[in-house]
Amino acid sequence: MMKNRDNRLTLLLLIPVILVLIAYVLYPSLRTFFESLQKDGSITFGNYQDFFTQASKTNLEALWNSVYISLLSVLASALIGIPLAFVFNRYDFPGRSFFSTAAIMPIVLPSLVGVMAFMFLYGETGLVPNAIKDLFGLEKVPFKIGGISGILVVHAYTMYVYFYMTVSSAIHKIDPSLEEAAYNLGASKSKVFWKVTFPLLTPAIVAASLLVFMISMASFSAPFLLAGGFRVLSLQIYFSKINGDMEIAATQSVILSIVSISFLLFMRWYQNRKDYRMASKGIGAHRSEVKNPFIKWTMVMIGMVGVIILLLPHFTILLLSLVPDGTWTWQTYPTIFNFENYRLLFEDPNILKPLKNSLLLSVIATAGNLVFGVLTSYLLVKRKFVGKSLVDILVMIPWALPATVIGMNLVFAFNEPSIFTFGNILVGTFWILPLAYFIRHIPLIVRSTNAVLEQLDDSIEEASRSLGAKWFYTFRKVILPIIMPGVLSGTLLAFVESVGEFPTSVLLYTISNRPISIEIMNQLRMANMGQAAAYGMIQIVIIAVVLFISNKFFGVKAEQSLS
Amino acid sequence: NSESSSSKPEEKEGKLEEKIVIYSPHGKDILSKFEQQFEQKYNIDVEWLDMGSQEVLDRVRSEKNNPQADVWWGAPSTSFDQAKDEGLLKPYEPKYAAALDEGFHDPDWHWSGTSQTPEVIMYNSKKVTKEEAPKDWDELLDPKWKDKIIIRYPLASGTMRTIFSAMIYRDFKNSNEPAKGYEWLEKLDANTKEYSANPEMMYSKVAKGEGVLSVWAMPDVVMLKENKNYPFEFIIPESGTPVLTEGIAVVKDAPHPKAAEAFYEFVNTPEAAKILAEEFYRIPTRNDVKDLPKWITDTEIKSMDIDWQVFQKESDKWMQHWDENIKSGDKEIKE
Amino acid sequence: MASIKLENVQKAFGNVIAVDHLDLHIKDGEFFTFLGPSGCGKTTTLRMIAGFYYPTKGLVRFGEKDMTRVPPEKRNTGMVFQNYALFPHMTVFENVAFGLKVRKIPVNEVKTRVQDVLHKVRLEKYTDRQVSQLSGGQQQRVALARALVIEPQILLLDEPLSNLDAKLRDEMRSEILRLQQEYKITTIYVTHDQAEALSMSDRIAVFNFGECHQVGTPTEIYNTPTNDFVARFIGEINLLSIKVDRADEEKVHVSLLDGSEHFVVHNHPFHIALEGKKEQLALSIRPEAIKVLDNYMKGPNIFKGTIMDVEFFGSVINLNVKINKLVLQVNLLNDHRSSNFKEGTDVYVQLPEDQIRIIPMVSGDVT
Amino acid sequence: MASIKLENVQKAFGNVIAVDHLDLHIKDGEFFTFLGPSGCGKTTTLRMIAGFYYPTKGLVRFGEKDMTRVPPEKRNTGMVFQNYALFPHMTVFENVAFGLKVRKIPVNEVKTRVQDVLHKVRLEKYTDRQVSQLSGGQQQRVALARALVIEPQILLLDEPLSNLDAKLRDEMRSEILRLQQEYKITTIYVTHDQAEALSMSDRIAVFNFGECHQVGTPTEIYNTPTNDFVARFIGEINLLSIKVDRADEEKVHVSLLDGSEHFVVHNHPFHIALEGKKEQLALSIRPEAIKVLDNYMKGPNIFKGTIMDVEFFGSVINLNVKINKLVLQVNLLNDHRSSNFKEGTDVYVQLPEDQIRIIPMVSGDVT
Ligand SMILES: Nc1ncnc2c1ncn2[C@@H]1O[C@H](COP(=O)(O)OP(=O)(O)OP(=O)(O)O)[C@@H](O)[C@H]1O
Ligand SMILES: Nc1ncnc2c1ncn2[C@@H]1O[C@H](COP(=O)(O)OP(=O)(O)OP(=O)(O)O)[C@@H](O)[C@H]1O
Ligand SMILES: [Mg+2]
Ligand SMILES: [Mg+2]
Repeated sequence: MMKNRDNRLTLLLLIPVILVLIAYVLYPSLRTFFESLQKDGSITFGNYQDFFTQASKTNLEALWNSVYISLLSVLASALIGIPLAFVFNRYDFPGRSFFSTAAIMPIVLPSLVGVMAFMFLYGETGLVPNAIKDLFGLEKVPFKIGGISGILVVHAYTMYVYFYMTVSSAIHKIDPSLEEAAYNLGASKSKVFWKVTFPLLTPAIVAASLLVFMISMASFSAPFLLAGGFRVLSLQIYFSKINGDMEIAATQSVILSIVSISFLLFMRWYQNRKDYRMASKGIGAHRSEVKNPFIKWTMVMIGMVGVIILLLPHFTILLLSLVPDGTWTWQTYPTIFNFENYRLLFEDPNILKPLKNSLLLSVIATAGNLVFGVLTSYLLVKRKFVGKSLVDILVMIPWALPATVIGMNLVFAFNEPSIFTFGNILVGTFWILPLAYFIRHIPLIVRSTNAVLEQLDDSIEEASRSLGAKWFYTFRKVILPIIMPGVLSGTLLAFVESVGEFPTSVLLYTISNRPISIEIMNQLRMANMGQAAAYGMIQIVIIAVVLFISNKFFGVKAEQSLS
Repeated sequence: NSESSSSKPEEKEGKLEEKIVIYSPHGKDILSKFEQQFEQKYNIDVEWLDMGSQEVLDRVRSEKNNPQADVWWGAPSTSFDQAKDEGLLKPYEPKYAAALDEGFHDPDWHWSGTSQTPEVIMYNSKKVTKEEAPKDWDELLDPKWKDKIIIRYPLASGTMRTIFSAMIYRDFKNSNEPAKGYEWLEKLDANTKEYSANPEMMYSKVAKGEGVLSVWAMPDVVMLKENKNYPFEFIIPESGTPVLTEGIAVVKDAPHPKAAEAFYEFVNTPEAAKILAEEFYRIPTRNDVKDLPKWITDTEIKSMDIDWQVFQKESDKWMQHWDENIKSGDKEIKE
Repeated sequence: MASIKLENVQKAFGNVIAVDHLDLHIKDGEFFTFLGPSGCGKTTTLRMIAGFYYPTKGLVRFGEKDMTRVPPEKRNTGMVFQNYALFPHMTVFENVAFGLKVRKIPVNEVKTRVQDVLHKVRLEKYTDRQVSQLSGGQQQRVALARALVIEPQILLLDEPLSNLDAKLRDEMRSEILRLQQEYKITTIYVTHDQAEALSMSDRIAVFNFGECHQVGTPTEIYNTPTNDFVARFIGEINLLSIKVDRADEEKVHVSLLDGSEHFVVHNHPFHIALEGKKEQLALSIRPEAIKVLDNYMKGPNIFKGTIMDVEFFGSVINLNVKINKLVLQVNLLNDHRSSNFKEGTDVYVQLPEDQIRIIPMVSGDVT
Repeated sequence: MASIKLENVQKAFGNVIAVDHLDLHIKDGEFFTFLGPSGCGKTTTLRMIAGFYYPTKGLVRFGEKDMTRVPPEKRNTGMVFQNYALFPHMTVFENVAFGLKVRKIPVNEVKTRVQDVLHKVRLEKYTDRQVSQLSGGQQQRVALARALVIEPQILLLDEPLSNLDAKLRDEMRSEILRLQQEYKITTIYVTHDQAEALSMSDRIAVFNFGECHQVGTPTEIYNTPTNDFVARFIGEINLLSIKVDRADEEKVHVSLLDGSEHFVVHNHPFHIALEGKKEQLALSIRPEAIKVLDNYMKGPNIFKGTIMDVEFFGSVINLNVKINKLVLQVNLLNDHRSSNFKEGTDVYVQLPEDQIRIIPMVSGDVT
């Protein structure tokens, strides 16, 4: 029931959101769709028919593989991310804040170098299997990753962070008296977790599942490097494109998006069956002091071991960066370590340019994301309007489409003047990259903000407004500070992802804005693994510094709103 | 800047622009070197973007309405042919036209060759002796190499596409039927342990002995061996090998056409070709380059006779067939 | 300006109708109370006045101005929410200061005004606490302070004192009243405490199932309820289903439905409420109006009975007296006589003619 | 087994001491009430018994068993939280059924028991609602039902009826009592409503500032408070600062501090509470114990005064009578006599000797 003024406010807020979505999401995506309808110069659904009736069934096989790998990735990421979020947010122990920051580190792994680090670690000739082999005098390496298991390991490793972060911020928002009530009714720890805490985290888990499912569907680097001949849809798209079959690539992209969006709709339906707003009377945030020391310390141990495993790839990159190129080719273990790679890098007077570019681009894009994402999320969660589902879908499209497709869309849409760019050609200019990052990461902030907003009791906003605060003031002073932890976690993710973004960057970067990931790629292409790793290290350090600073900031905020 | 460039005495064809943009997959080392030398000579600001050749094509295509690049330096001739067909290139006949053999340039001069890349069989010299190593393509099918061959995933690689297509083409040129070639590839697939997603993985795996054989482009193998200490050696197949021509082209509607032409000329002077050969292991296309390094003069390359037009027309179809019907998907899944 | 009119207001949630056919006129500066059982629509009505719900039908006016669709922040109302709705990320001070800061009051004044109101709600010591570190009653007082400090034109209080003890409630009550009278704030008060309602209000509206049964001053409501629901809801009452035997100018003679026990009532509108043609009638009398006689006396409405049980309520004791088949509740002061009343004792009770009221029965079989 | 002992318990939050020096022994099957002003530590104590807080010092025992560090789910207590703590993602039914499902009760029995208890709290119609769609009072009843349905050994009720109207509160009260007696559940009840506390409890503990001032049966607490804080907190009371003039075997003679107005009190522990050597003493008398005489009579403790104001509280009226410099509060039943009492009327009041109690003053300057 929304009429007049409130209606108008909703509309007012909705207009910019819709405009942005239409201009930068819908319009470019439609181009892909039209592309998919082209066949032999006429407009038909023939490509779709081919997709499903193709004799060799490769597309169907790829589709099926993508779906089940994505589902498994969601599962695996959840299994790592949720427990870690619990350990680090519910238990206090020495070094907790360090470990909880370290747990975000997988996200800072530069995508290509990261996957290669995995190969160096766990591949057939990798450090870990060989170390075990040599240590125990085995005949053959005990295990290695590759194929599906490899993809899954890498996905779980890089994507659990979505669970970790969204769940972390949602845990803080749960009124502890709800869990107390459950304990009081005689529920065991696991009952309380499964029947109360976990369901209350549904918005967060749904958000994370969506994000992970969609990136897995669209994931490129991991299947590309690890799968060899194993077919997944995102690779099919890439190869179709390489082969010059743009219409087929478009068709495959559309189908991939449809699958992802169906998942979105399913999750939305699932979540909307229940209500997750804490409607307790008063603020019941007494921290429960119930702690079992035994459980606590086992959890802590698991957490610490987990973090060490999580950081191994980073150490591998560090290791690679310290090994001069050409001294670790056929040897099982490297023998020479020095700073040669760094020296070579820093001899280049332009070394800092890509770093600066990346940071600048990410700041611009993330700032845009923050404003747009929070606004959109607020509309989606707290306002009623017609066509909400549509907005929700539009928001998720940039995540449902593979990054390269997004890049292509942008190229198609903006290599000619259009009203959305005020008559400018964007392709080939500086602004195309921030725009691309912005579009790519819309879903990230919207989703993570949704998760916390979903839990916010409406009467808080009402109280503020009845005290005379205008909507905007209320939003700034009341809603925003309360949901800030969730928003920040999304923002951080978006920022970090932007700094390392590769697939769209490679299509769109120009001389004036060449980002760091391109630089890494170029080093790799020249077989300068060491220098690529050194560059990767620089990227990791920069992101880590940003994370550290904001985690401090984030931690302080969180303390204030909770204790 | 404009005064200084006009003051250059050797400029006869009028004023050059003060800047030039180059798209090239040649890598930082080569590009920096030529940037430096070119800037010194012409006092023109050189900017380059270093990216894979497929990406250059994509990008030139996407910038069609608003070209950013002047020169596209480095890509197999097939890519240039494709770009030419899409109307992305501007014809330019260089002054050294006479020094190029027939096959080393586009008939309409949309591109011209700067170096030649023979494809070779490469092996791990720590694990395989020169005697053991296969001497020709067909020896790769020997069952003794089962699970010893690592191949760069062909769909995304110009080099690999060329090799695979050449294998089909061997029979196709007579029979006009790819069936025999497919059969050959099927047998190769049976011996292949893994398809690597990128060259780096392939290098690393062959070097560490996960596999011991591969097929690849000669200059890269030489470069790895000489500069990066990889335990690689190569063999040029006795029956002949496809030799790719790497070229250079001027982008259509380039913003700095004059400078582009200057650069075009500059990187294929005999001096430049010599530097490329000596420092970067590239075999020149010009027939008037003197004092080439020993490894070039010593190697005898038997070039396979290929009609690149047919190649370009058919290879997409062949590769698709390979992808959908020959490549065994379960191979890599097994642990 | 701050009179409030609700005109034929209805509010439905899906197919649940929370409020229906509501016509109310709350005068400027009035202290008006909503009274009614849990779930009868009090909060919903309040929220429509505050602007958080839009009525499904009908109009809300402040003065003559139609406010039905004006957003909450333009209504200048202060509200205490039933669930407090404190801002969890702010301290006590910041919570209370919020409304003042919105109004761009200078910092110094904010400070003194907040200190002032916190002193009034006895929270001066808790100024810098996070609200999550307060007890339930303390939180409720923060909510109250936050609404009072802005001295709004209209004050909407949804059970603002429910979690406070009697002493503090008294103090808060006087504070609210003082403020209300000093600034002539139109106040709507929701409470479930009748004593509170009766002692504070200028007028009271009694709700049930989303409908308003009676509006009137406390004495009107207490002494002349329009029907058995209101009578039962406010205070204790003895209700006996009766039929009218005969009526003359001065008296009405009634008896129980089975014809036993005769009663005489003054024939005066004050004692006979017959709205419309109601089938069922009841004789009503408050327990404290029934007299327990020390000795037997002759007269109308005097009956002999036996004490069934005695309940002790501090200053008052409560007897259940059985008269044949009837049981009457009788309240007495806990004074020197009270020790005489034990279970099983025989007593004489009198139902004074001028304390009885005949009213229609509207609720079915309320216990 | 379900007796509860708190032994010298203290609970500090940082440097805030919420509960201190607490020794309580709650007997098996007892209905025990915590009474005290807002913020005095009632909820904190309850939470220590439920196991949500560990005492900073001291022990909690159930029977003889030390439960101080036993986790809450092992304590078999049922608790109604002051803030309800309903599970937002469950319907009313699911909320109530939660405790039963945890106990692995068969589905059919769960169903009947939940229906049953929902009927008792009058929510049978709301079984499938989401809790966010309930009114405040309805939510509170869900919380109550959820705690009752598991029939725990120990029931902890933190202001479980604060948002209900008087009628419903009465019903819920009897329901709680019935259950408590039927299953001999040890019950601890926190309330701010003294009438409730007095009528329901076996024993009451009165708290202030984290300390327990008195433990006793309702009549003990009401009639023989140990100090002025308890006296003031429970019910209304007139307190006059006095000094003792002289005492003989039968009577004690006291007068106001300035020597004016003399009073005579029975010399009996029931009337004289002198714990320790307290400097300041007060004469206390309940307003309802003061008699307003129809005619002048001679006798001790009879004074002439003027009615200053009259307040109307439903069944009771409240007079403030000025006697020279003193003001006494007097409560009377609202009966036929009440119309005689108007502002300004002169009356004679008697403070019966056997209704006066002399107690020490412990609170500073409570209003
Ligand atoms: N987490 C906390 N940190 C600091 N102080 C606290 C905390 N919880 C409670 N207190 C303080 O401890 C005291 C006792 O609180 P408690 O909740 O037990 O009061 P209560 O008797 O239940 O009051 P009410 O009737 O208002 O609910 C209060 O003064 C309160 O401010
Ligand atoms: N969002 C909602 N959806 C559906 N029904 C609702 C909703 N909010 C309230 N109701 C129903 O409307 C009726 C009136 O609710 P309201 O909150 O106004 O009651 P109330 O008079 O304030 O009761 P209480 O004294 O218990 O707070 C109740 O029966 C309640 O269940
Ligand atoms: Mg309500
Ligand atoms: Mg409390």
